[in-house]
Amino acid sequence: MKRVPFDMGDIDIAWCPGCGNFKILDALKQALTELDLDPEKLVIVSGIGQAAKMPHYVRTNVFNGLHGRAIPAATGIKTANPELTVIAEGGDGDMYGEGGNHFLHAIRRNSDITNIVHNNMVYALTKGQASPTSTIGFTTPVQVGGVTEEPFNAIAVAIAQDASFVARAFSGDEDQTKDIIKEAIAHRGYALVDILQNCVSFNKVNTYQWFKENTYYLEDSHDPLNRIEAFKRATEEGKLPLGIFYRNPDKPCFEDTVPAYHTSRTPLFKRKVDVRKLQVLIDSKRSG
Amino acid sequence: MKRVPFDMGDIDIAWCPGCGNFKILDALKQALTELDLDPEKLVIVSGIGQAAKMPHYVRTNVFNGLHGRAIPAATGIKTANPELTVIAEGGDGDMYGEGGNHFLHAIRRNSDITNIVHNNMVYALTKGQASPTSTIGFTTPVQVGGVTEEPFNAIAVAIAQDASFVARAFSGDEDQTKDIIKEAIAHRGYALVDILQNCVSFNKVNTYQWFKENTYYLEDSHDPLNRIEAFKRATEEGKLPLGIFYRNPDKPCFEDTVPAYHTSRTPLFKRKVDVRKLQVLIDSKRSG
Amino acid sequence: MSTSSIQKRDDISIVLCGEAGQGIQTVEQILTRVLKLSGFNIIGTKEYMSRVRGGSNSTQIRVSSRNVSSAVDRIDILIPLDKKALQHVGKRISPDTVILGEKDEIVGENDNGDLTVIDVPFSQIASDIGGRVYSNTVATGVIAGLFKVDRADFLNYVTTFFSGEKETIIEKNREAAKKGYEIAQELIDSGAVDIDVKKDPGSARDILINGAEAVGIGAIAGGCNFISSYPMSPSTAVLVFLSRHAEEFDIVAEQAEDEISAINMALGAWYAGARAMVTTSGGGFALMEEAVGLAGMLESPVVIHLAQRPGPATGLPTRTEQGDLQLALYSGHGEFPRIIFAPGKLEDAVFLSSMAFNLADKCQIPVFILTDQYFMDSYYNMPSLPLSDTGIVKYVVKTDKRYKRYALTKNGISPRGVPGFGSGLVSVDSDEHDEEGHITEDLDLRVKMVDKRLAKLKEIEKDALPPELVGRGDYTTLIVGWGSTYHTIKEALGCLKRDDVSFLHFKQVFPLHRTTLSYLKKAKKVVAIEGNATAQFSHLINRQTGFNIQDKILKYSGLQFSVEEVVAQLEKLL
Amino acid sequence: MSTSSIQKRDDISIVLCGEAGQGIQTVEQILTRVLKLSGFNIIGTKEYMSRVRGGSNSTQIRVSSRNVSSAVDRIDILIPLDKKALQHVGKRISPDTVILGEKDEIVGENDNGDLTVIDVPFSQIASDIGGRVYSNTVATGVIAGLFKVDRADFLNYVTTFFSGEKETIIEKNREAAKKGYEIAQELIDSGAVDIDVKKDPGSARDILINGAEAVGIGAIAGGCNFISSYPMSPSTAVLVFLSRHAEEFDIVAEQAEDEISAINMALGAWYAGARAMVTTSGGGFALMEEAVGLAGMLESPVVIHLAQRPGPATGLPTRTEQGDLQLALYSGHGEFPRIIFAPGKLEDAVFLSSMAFNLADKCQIPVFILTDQYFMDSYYNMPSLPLSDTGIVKYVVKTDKRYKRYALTKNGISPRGVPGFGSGLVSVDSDEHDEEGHITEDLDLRVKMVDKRLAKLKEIEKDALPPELVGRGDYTTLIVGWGSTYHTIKEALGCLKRDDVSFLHFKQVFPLHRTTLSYLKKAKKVVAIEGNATAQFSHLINRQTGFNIQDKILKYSGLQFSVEEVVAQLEKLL
Ligand SMILES: Cc1ncc(C[n+]2csc(CCOP(=O)(O)OP(=O)(O)O)c2C)c(N)n1
Ligand SMILES: Cc1ncc(C[n+]2csc(CCOP(=O)(O)OP(=O)(O)O)c2C)c(N)n1
Ligand code: SF4
Ligand code: SF4
Ligand SMILES: [Mg+2]
Ligand SMILES: [Mg+2]
Repeated sequence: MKRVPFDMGDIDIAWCPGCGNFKILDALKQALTELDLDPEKLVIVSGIGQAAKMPHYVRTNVFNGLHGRAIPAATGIKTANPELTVIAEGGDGDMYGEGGNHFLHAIRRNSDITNIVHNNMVYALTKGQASPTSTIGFTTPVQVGGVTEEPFNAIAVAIAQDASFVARAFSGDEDQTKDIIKEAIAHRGYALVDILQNCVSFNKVNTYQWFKENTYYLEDSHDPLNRIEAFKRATEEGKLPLGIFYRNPDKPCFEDTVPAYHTSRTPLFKRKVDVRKLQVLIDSKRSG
Repeated sequence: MKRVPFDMGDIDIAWCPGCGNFKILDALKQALTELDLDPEKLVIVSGIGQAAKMPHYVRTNVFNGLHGRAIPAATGIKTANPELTVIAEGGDGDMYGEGGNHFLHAIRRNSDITNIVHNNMVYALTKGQASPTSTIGFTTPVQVGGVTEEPFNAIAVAIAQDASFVARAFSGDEDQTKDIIKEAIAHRGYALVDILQNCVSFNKVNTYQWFKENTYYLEDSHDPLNRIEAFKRATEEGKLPLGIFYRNPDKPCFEDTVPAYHTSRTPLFKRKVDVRKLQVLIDSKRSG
Repeated sequence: MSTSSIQKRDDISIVLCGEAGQGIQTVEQILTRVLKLSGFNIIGTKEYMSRVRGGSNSTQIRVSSRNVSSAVDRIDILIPLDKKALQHVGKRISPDTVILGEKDEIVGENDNGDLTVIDVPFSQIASDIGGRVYSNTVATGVIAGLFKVDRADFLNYVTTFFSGEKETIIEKNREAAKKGYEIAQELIDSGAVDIDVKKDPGSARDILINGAEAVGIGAIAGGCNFISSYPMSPSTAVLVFLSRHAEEFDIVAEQAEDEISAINMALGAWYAGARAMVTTSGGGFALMEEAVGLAGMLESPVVIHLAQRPGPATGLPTRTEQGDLQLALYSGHGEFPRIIFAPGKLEDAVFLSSMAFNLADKCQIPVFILTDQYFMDSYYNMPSLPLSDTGIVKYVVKTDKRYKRYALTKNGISPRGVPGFGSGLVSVDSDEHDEEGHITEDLDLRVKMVDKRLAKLKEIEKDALPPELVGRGDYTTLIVGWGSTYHTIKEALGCLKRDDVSFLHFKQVFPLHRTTLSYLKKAKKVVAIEGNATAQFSHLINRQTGFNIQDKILKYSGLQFSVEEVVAQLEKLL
Repeated sequence: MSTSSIQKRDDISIVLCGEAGQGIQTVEQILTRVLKLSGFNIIGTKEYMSRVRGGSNSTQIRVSSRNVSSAVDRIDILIPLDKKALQHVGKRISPDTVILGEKDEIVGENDNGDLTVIDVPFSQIASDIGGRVYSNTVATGVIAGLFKVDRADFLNYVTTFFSGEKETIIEKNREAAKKGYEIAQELIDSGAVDIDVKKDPGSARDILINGAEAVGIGAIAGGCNFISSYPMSPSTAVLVFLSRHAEEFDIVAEQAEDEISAINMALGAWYAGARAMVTTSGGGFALMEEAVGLAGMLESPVVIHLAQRPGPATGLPTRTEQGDLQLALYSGHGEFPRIIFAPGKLEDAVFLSSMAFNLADKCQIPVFILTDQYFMDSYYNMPSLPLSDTGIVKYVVKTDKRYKRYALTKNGISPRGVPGFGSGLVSVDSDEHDEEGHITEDLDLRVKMVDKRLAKLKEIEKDALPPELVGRGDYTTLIVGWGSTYHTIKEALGCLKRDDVSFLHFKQVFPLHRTTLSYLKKAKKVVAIEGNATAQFSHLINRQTGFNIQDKILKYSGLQFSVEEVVAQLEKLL
């Protein structure tokens, strides 16, 4: 029998039958298992949305915070304890809408967190408004005349910012999704995994079938170290490429730049204030 | 004598002598004059920062709002009255730090506003902390060990998002800056003008001289319609190119997509509620 | 099995309960409309979980000959759509409750014989017609039949309702509806159920709207032509309503990238002469607070619809609470005036939402409309809307060359110009500023500007709406309530049947009307009823009047008070 | 010209006034240090405009033999560094004020002969040495000389101060310093000025810190090892302080992209076991409010330093006010407990900042430290810091397999585990949740969780710090103040010389200590003194105790109260 240390057993999952989120959940649990991670040493951080319910369905540590704010919370966690594996997970609205500024700056900061975005091209939990990734013409009760803005291209923006790991997956392909997630977690530094995901209830345009027909994998020959090439692939018209677009192995990882970790990786909570030093600091205010 | 309708006369300007902002102010006033704009039909919107004091020094309508929030306010203004020319102006911290999310989404929305960013690579008004565009190694009272993160490349991100007009200028070259501003204002849709600006008080690294030595103009042969080429130029190592990187003339302008302006451009404040229609709407609630 | 209770009633509470995605809403929409069209008074309310499928949700439809508009615990007819339903509403089922459903499938193990069940094989019938999806329409038919809705009218409505669908689907739904209707007739004929709620001839022509529509209609009536918002339950319905009618009414309706953008857009829009609003809920509103302060400083009008839900943080996103009063009252840093409305009746919401725009424009301040999930989702029929009381008064002036945005005036209100209207320039500034709207560090002027902004509070107090007294003027006990609890408390008061108890309802909660204290002082005992845990309105009353309300009935489970609950709690206290 | 007033004084108020960028800070830093080192008590305060160059700023240094620590209007010695200076502090100049400056250049047209000017040609002297930049050092020398600071000590300090500069620059500064010192000796010798403030032998060894350092040191003493913030005056100084000492004390100091990120990072850090704080000001704090609610729901500790400045919106960014008390008190939507400290003394700030971390950790709530620009920028000498009263108490538990983050307990506090410490899993949730920290829609559990969170308020009330009574216990008039006005009111009280008036200062403003009401009731008359326009603390007192303070002295110009001002206002009222 397969070892499933991250399984929650028989719980009530609030997603709709047929939702792509189930496959992402399976892929994630499988990835975590294959990476042989310890549930006690993993934290899944999320915002609010259907995707953001994810951590409640994985047997591990959970930080389910505010809509759009998973990334800063994850950064705080990772920086306070670099021994933890930290995943920031949520929906397209969560990460690219409400949380857009954190997305931009997380790429620059390059903290060692894995950013998994369930991209169903819609705000599902709030019942079907357009998200930043909704396609042009997509109609909703708010976008009654259809979306007119070009969808947010997270892959291209991440490459433009020289992100250290940029990938796209499709929930329908559990196996490859799992592999990509594994690579992302294994990567040191900020890793974006944008996962195309079908929402059976609110996105009748970008369905499972649509994704099947409108995606393909980058060729093996694609060189993820070539930024311009990666950008070309990210912005090409037509079908959406899947796979690892770009890697920048040279970017310093945020935690490594933090003075507190220059000589030791001990988590902050295990450290003590050096009262002697504090006294020295205070005494320096006597003379200077 | 040159006509200077936008001049405020003899006012106290809170900038430091030698600051690049003065040249941007002159370039802007000159651009507005040459475009023959009417001060009464122009609004300059800003956030908070040294750069954001700008509108107070131009004789026109002013909306000096919150740090980071010039873009949404400008969008609201332009959408409420498309007859106005609207400029959203501020610093690098204002627009790319606090206001990063609005920057991202303004590009998508493509409202007809000109976004002028005084990029001095530092938070000047708050006395010299790093900004998103500060260069690696830049030390400040907060970044005591020097900045470790790669500077935010607004030009590349804008191109990645297929912005409709993307340019970079240098305050030191008043004339070209003026021309670029003119083109940006004349452009229909969102136009980014990132202006490199020396801060004599808090940026002793990226000085006037440094900018002089580390910038050059894109060749005349540069084709601003070629997105990949523009991206290459935006991300090339070494000196910073100046000029118009990219244009996308095909992007629909936000105001044109708003149903209220499909048949008329009349500003909202001149319109009346159709009470008859409202009665029809209410009566529809009797039967349905 | 007894049906006596139902037979005697002149109002019947029907509860539909099932999973999200099971189509309760379809049943509800058809039923409420056809019942109203055939002359019944209708009150609909709902409670639901934060999920798209599964879980347990319920909708209550009260069908009444009386003018009541609140939710009751009592269930007269229960239509359980799944097995969890009986558990979900379990506490509310009494022997008098008639359960219409599939005995084996749904009621099953829950029944210890103490339930009054009428076995209707919905699924079987539906399957025979063409699929289980039709079982809801069968149920709809049963209820329509039990209430003796005209058969042809009913079937016509079903046809219209499904008119967007394929021909065969319409046909099958008609069949299902017919079948249900027939079952009802059998039940009536056999004497199993007999309903005799009197019809109110006027109802058929009445308007049927919910809280979200009431706010939206009021906004249009108040001249709203700009809404920028970010989706958030339960406030989104107002954005949806105005988006749907955007083209018709020249409204710019924009979904912003976040709440901060939404309100800053709205301030920009007001600056340029539009009448803008935002709609949001607690967490989203918290993000808007800096800009509320900006409105205070710019002296910009802005209308904020804040639909409350239980906090803190994400809390219970689809539930109800009156927990954001203080948040609104003290929102934004620094000191500046504001107005807070909290409609109790749907009619209030129309009137107040429209007033909000006029007052925001007149006093150049933020005006809040505080509702909650219960209010947003409640609907009932009413003969007309108070549009005649409303009307758009615009305060924008045409500027001249010497125009000064912040001219110091006696009442603190400076004439408001907009750019492009007149020959003047309009400068607004979030820094402390001079009369022209430019940054100043003149600290004497600072004091004048603070005084000017705060002076407007006096102006606003003059316009404050009085509370509404329900009951006799010579009370000894006074119940105090605000916002969405209006109908519930009013009905509870009726049930109490005590002449010495009256009810004072506040639809404007800040600033309070000057008569407030005298109402309170007249009573020997004052009881506050609030949908929160810390009695926020009681604190506000204390702050404004010095009157300390001792007795409080508070609820913060996420559900609205029921009439029975209020009666019981009051009986304990009085 | 008379110098009698100065001669009699045992404390001298020196005011330096000039443009931003003119080097006032250099003069101030050297002077305060050397004066302290030679045994004087030093109190420094400042007011400045929001610009980097130009404008008019002033710094006051009081040199005293007494233990006073507040700003006065009175100016004994004025050093105007530019022409605008005399205008800027004009109202504060009296015939007793000795103006040290260039008669022609600076005093010039401002003088109608009623000014006491000692002409010192600073610029000329400086130019002779090598450039006008040295004129500040000349001025420094004059003051050092007037106060008879040991010449060698003074010159040594100057050398140390400029030690980062080139050799010639150090030399020229020494020269300028010497020159100034000589001028002072001439003035003394000629009898033009004679200062005889007694030295306090202890002062030389005293600590000299400002408000920002006090908060920072307290934070380190409280175990703070994480700060994430976004720059905003006047709160940035705390971020700067902790950044400077980050390496030394293993502190993660991160400048976030915005305030929302800053506080969410801090909450993440606490979750993972760090002790995190944010430092911000009104507008930035407004953006953090949603996350304050998140702290409430997660039951996460968090320490928030909120340095107040005048609002609304951008207001006066470099000025002072006590206007954000209500903002902090009601911040975040939904209902949950919090603690608010407002230090009056610098020593308080050290103690309270360190306590804040322990209490946040113990009660799992947000703890606020409310200061303001005046407090941040004030400094004075003191023998020691109350570190012995502090000490780090950590409340994190090691988890086991059955660990439940939100275990229901009697006092509402559930043992707090952190991920990776023990064998349990730690789940925190912004939705309403069950004991394990998973989303729930169980509404009975909701009620229990609300009660649990609010129960902590009782626990917190037990720990509340009592207010400090200054003066006799048998007062008939009681002055009430909070936060940064402590020293000013205390000194004013001393000036009043009335045994029947005492002063009650609150350094914890929420929740209030249980003795509060009894203090208030004992007085015949209570006067609140607050640095805001709407008497926010008086409202809070009313809310918590039912006591209504009638008399209020309010200031909201952007400047701190001066001692004289408080005396005058009190004399009017009493
Ligand atoms: C501050 C704030 N604004 C709005 C919301 C309401 N809200 C909850 S989830 C959501 C969007 C969900 O979309 P997405 O992130 O794409 O997740 P999905 O449900 O599609 O998986 C919104 C707007 C909220 N909870 N908090
Ligand atoms: C919400 C908020 N946070 C922080 C600040 C403080 N603040 C004012 S200007 C500024 C940054 C200025 O940098 P930039 O935008 O680059 O403008 P510059 O002064 O360099 O021209 C900051 C952080 C503020 N006013 N409001
Ligand atoms: S609404 Fe869409 S995203 Fe949400 S659970 Fe259902 S199918 Fe999945
Ligand atoms: S601080 Fe820098 S940006 Fe600001 S006015 Fe001075 S030189 Fe210009
Ligand atoms: Mg989504
Ligand atoms: Mg800058």
